[in-house]
Amino acid sequence: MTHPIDSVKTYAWVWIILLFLTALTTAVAHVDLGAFSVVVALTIAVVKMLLVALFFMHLRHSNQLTKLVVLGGLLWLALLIMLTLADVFSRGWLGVPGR
Amino acid sequence: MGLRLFPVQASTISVETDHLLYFLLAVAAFFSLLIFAAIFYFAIRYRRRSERDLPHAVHGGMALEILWTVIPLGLTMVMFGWGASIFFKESRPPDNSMQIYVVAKQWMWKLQHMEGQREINELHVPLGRPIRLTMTSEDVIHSFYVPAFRVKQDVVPGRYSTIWFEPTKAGRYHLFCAEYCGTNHSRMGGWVDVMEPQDYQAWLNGGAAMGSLAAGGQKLFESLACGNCHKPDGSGRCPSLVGLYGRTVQLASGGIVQADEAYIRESILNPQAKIVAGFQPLMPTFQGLVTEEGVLELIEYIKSLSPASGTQVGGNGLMPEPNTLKNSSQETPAPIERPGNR
Amino acid sequence: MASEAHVETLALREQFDTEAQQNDASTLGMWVFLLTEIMFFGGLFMMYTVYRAVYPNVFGLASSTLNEIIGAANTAVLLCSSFTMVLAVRGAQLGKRRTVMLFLVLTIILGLVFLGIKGFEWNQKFQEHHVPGPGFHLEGTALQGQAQLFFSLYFAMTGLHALHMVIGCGLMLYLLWKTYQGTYSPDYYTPIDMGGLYWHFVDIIWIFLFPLLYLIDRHLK
Amino acid sequence: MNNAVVPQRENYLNASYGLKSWLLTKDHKRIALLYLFTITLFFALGGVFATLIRVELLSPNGHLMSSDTYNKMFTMHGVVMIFFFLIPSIPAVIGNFVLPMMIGARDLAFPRINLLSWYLLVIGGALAIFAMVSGGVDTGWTFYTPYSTSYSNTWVIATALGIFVAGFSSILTGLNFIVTVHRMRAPGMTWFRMPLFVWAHYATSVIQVLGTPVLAVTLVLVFCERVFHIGLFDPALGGDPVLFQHLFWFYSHPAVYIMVLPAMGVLSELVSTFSRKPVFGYKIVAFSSVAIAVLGFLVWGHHLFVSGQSLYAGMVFSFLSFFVAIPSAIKVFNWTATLYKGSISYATPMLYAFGFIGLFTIGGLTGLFVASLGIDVHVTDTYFVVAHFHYIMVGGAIMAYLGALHFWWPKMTGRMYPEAWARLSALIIFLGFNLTFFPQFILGYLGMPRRYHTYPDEFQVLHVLSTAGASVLAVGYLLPLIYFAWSLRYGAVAGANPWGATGLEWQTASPPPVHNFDQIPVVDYEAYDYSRVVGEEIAVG
Repeated sequence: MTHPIDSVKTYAWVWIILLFLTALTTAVAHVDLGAFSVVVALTIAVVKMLLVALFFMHLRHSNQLTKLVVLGGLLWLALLIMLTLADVFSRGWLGVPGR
Repeated sequence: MGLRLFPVQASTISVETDHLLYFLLAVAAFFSLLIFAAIFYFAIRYRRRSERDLPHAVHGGMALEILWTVIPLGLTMVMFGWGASIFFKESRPPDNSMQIYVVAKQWMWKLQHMEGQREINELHVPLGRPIRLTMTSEDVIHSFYVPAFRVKQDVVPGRYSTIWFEPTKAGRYHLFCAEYCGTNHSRMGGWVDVMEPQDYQAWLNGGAAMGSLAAGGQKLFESLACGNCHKPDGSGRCPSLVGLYGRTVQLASGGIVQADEAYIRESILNPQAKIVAGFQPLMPTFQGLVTEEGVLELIEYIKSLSPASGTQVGGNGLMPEPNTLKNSSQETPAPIERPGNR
Repeated sequence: MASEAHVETLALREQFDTEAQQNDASTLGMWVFLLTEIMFFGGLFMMYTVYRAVYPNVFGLASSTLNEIIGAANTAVLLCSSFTMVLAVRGAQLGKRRTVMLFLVLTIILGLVFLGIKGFEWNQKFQEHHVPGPGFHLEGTALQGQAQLFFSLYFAMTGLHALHMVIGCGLMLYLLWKTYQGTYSPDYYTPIDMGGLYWHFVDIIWIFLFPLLYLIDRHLK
Repeated sequence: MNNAVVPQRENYLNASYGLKSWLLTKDHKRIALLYLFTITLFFALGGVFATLIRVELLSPNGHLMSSDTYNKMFTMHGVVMIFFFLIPSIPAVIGNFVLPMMIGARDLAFPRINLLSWYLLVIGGALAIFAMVSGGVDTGWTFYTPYSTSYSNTWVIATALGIFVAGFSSILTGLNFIVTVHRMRAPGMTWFRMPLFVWAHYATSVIQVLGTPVLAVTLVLVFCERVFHIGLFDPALGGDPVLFQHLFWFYSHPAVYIMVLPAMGVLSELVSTFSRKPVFGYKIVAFSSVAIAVLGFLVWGHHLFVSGQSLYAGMVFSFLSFFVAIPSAIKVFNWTATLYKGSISYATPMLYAFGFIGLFTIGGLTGLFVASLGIDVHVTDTYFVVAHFHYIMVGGAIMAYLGALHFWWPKMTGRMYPEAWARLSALIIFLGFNLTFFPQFILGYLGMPRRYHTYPDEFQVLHVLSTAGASVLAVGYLLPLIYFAWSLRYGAVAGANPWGATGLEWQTASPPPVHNFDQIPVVDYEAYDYSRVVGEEIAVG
C-alpha cells in the first residue's frame, strides 16, 4: 500500500497527548482568561485535530492533493463563517434599522 | 395609455436609478450588438465551403485576452460605484423625514401616521417631503415595494427595517408585497397616494378621529401601568424614560447601546436582553400582551418624552409637532421642507 | 500499461489498471467525501458562531449548565476509540486478521459507550427541561428564547454527530464481518483504511463540539 | 459510414438485455441513459407546471385556478426544474456519458457510486412527486423561513426530504468526477490536453461537493424546526430568518454555476468542432471555469440586498459579484474569437451554440443590472430577475443541453437525427424563448413582482406576449422528443466520428463498446488538433 506503517509507539504517544490536551482544555476552562478563553479552547482543539489528522489519518504520509482537499475544506468553511459574520457584525453601523 | 416600457418616475431616487439603468442599457446594447454582429459576420464570411477545409489553428493572443479582461473590469467597477452610491443614499433617510410606521401581516399593510391616522393598504403622503417608513411584520417576511419610487425593502418579523423616499409627482401608485408570503401574496398590495401638501393637510384633518400615535401610546402606557415603575423623575424602580430616545444607555453587562426604535422594542418585548446599569432585571415581558402596532405607539410616546433635537440618530427631530400640523388650517399649509439632497 | 479491460477482482476493479491507481482513487474519494462532511457540519458551526456572537451571555450561561466532566469523559472515550481504530488499520496493514478483529470490536464498544453517555446526557436534559419546546425552562435567565437557541444548536449538533457515530458503528460491524470472512489482506485493505478515515473524522468533529458547547465561557459561572 | 455494412458489432447497448441489465448496470454510458430518461420525465413535469402558470397569467384576475394552486405551481415548477432537471442535466447525462471517454478511461472511478447517484435522484424525485400528488408544496423553491417552517400548510417536509436525497446524488456525481479526472486519465492525457468540457465539469464538481452539503444541512434545520419546533431561525426566540437566507444562498447561488458551467463546457466543444479550430485561449477558458467556481462562492449575499442584510455586506457582495462577470465575459469573447477564420458548419449543434452565445450574453449582461445595488433594489423579486435567470438557465443551460444531446446523439445511439427537423426546432426554440422571456424584462422593470397570481391590468399585454412565446417554445421542445425517438429506428447509421471532432470519444465506435475503447488510447497531442481528423472519414447525416 501507499503509506509506510507507523509504529504502535507513535500512535500511543499521540493518543496520550490527545488525552492530556483534553484534560488541559477542561481544566483551563475554569480559569478566567477573558476573551482568551475562546482562543485557548479553539487552539487546543486545532492542535488535537492536527494530531488526529496527521497521525491517525496518515495525512503526513499523504500526497499534496489530499492536503489541498483538506485545506480547501477549511478555507471554504472559513469563507462561509466570515462572510456571514461580516453581515451580522456590520448591521448596526449605519444606525438605520434594517440596513 | 398604450404600452409603457418604463415606469413612472415619482421620487427623487427613481430619476437616479433610471440614469444608471440607461448607462447599463447602453453598455449591454453595445456588447450584445458587438457579439451578435461578430457571430453573424464570422458565420457567413467563414462558412464551411468544403468538408476538407482545415483552417489555420490559432491558439490565442495575450493582448486580446488582456484587452477583453480589462475593459469589462473597468466598466463593471463604474457600475459598482454608481449603483453603490445610489444604494447608500437609499439607505439613509434624511434627518427631516416624516415618520410613518408600517406593520405587515398576511395579507395586508397597516400604516400609521404620527397624527394617529391609520390606513390599510393605502398610504397617503404629501408631495416633496422625504418620508421614512419604519416597518415590521407580525408573521412572515414581506417586502414593501413601490415601483414608481424604485424602492423596496423586506419587512422581517422580530425586527425593524427602514425605507425612505421623497415623492416628486402627485398621483396614485402601486404598492406591492414583493416577498412571497403565502396564499394571497399577489393581493397584498394597495396604493400610495401622493398628494399636494394642502390636499394632504385636508386629508389629515378629515380623517383624524383617533388622536396622535404618541397619545395612543400614552394611553397604552397608562393602561399597562408602566408608570408605576418608570417614573418620570427617575425615583421608580426602573429607569426614567424621559429623554431616553436617541441617548446612549450604559448597560449592566458593561456595553453601551443607542436607544433607538429597535432597542425600545426589544426592551418592551424582551426586557431582560439589555439591563440598564444600576437597575434590577424586574420588568416582565410584554410579548403577547402588546401588538406590534401597540409597540410602535409606545415607542412614539417614549420618543415624545424626548426634547426634539436634530442630532438624534435616525430621529425625526426636525419634524413639525403633530399638534401644530393638525391645527394649521387648510389655507396656510405647514411649510414644506426641501432637503438639501435631491 | 494494460490496455484491455481485465477480469474484475475485489482488489482491482475493472475500470482501473493498477492496484495503486485504485487505492489512490479510493483515498482521494474518501477525502473528498470528508470535505463534504466538513461543509455539512459547517452550516451548523456557522450558525453557532453567529448566535454565540450575538447572544454571548445567554450562551455562556446555557453552556455552563452542561456537565463538562461528562463531556471530557466522552471526549476521552472517543479518542480511545480513535486509538483502537488506528491499531485496527495497522493490523490490516500487517495482515494480522485477529488483531484487526480485536481492535474493531474495541472500537465498536467504545463507540457504543460514547453513545450511551450521550443518551444519558440527553435524558438529563429532558428531566431538566432543557429541551427546546413548550416545556423549556432554563434557570437564571429571563431570555428563554435565546437559551432555547443554544439548546436547539446543542441537540442539532450532537444529534447529527451521534447519527454519524451510529453509521460509523454500522460500518465497523460490516468491516468486522468482512475481516472475519478473510476478505482483506496486506494487498487489499482499502475498506478498513476508509472506515478509519471516517471514524477519525467523526472524532475530529467532536473535538470541536466539546469546547464549543461545554467549555467556552464556563469561567463566567 | 463504414459501419453500416458491418454486421452488428458488440457495443454497450447490445452487450446484454433485460431490465436487470439496465437497473443494475455499472456502465457509465447506460447510467447516463437512465438519467436521460429520468430527467426527460422531470422536464416534462416541470414543463406542465410552466404551461399552467403561463396559461393562468393570460388574465390578470386568475380565473383558472385558486391562488393556493397557483403558488404550488410555481413552487413545484422551480423545484422540479432546478433540482431534478437542470442540476443533473448536463453533468449526469452528457458528462456521465462522455467524460470518461474524453479522458480515455474505461469508466468512472466509482461505477457503483455512480449507479447509487441515479437511485438517489430517483428516490428524491419519488419523494418530491409524492409530495406533489399528496397536495403539493407552496413555499417557493427557496423555502424562506419563517413561512416554510411555521406558516405553510403544505408538504414542505416531503419535498425538502426529496431535495435532500437528490442533493446527495449531486454530491456523489461531483465526487466521482473529481476522482475520475484526477486518477483515471489515459497515458499522455495531461491536464492541458483535456477537452475544455472536462475542465468545466471538474469546476462544476468542486461546487457540487463544497456547496450541496450546506443546502443539505439547511434543509435538515428546516425539517427540525418544522417537526420538532426547535426554532433555529424563529424570530420569536431571537433567531434570525436572514441567517437561513445566508445558508440557502451559499449553496443556491453557486448552484447556478452548477447549471451553467457544464453548458459552457459543451459550448467549447461545439464551437471548436464546428469551426474546426482550437478554442481561442484554451488555458484562459480553462482557468476561467475554475475562477467562476471559486468566485461563485463569494457572491451569495447579492440575493439579500433588500432582505435586511447590512448595507456594508451588501456593498462587499455587490463588488465581488461584478468579478464573476469577468470570467464569463472572457469565455464569450474567446468563443467568438474561435470563429474567426474558421470553417463554420451550420449543423444543428452549432445552431444551438450560436443561440447559447446570444442568450447567455443577454442573460449575463442583465446579471450586471441585478448585481448593481441601485438597480437591484428596484428589480429584485420582480419579473426582471425571472427573465434574467431564465436567460441563463433556459437560454443558456437548456440550449447547451440540447446542443450537446444532438452533438453526442450519434455517439450514444449510433444513429443520426434528421438534420432538417432539428434545425427547424432549434430555430423555433430560439424564437419562442425570446418571445417568452424578453417581455418579462420590461414587465420587471415596470414593477411586476414575481410569484404573483393576480396582477394589475396594465401588465396584461406583456403577459399575453410571454404566454404566446411559451406556446411556441413548447412546440420547439416537443419536436426533438419526437424526432429523437424516430431516429432510434429510422435514423441514418452514424460513423465513429460524424462531425470531424477531436475528442477521444470520437475515436471509438458509435455506439462505443462496453469498456469504451478496444485499446486504451495514448495521447501525444494537444486538444482540438484538427489536422489529425480532417481528411479521415467524415460522414454527414
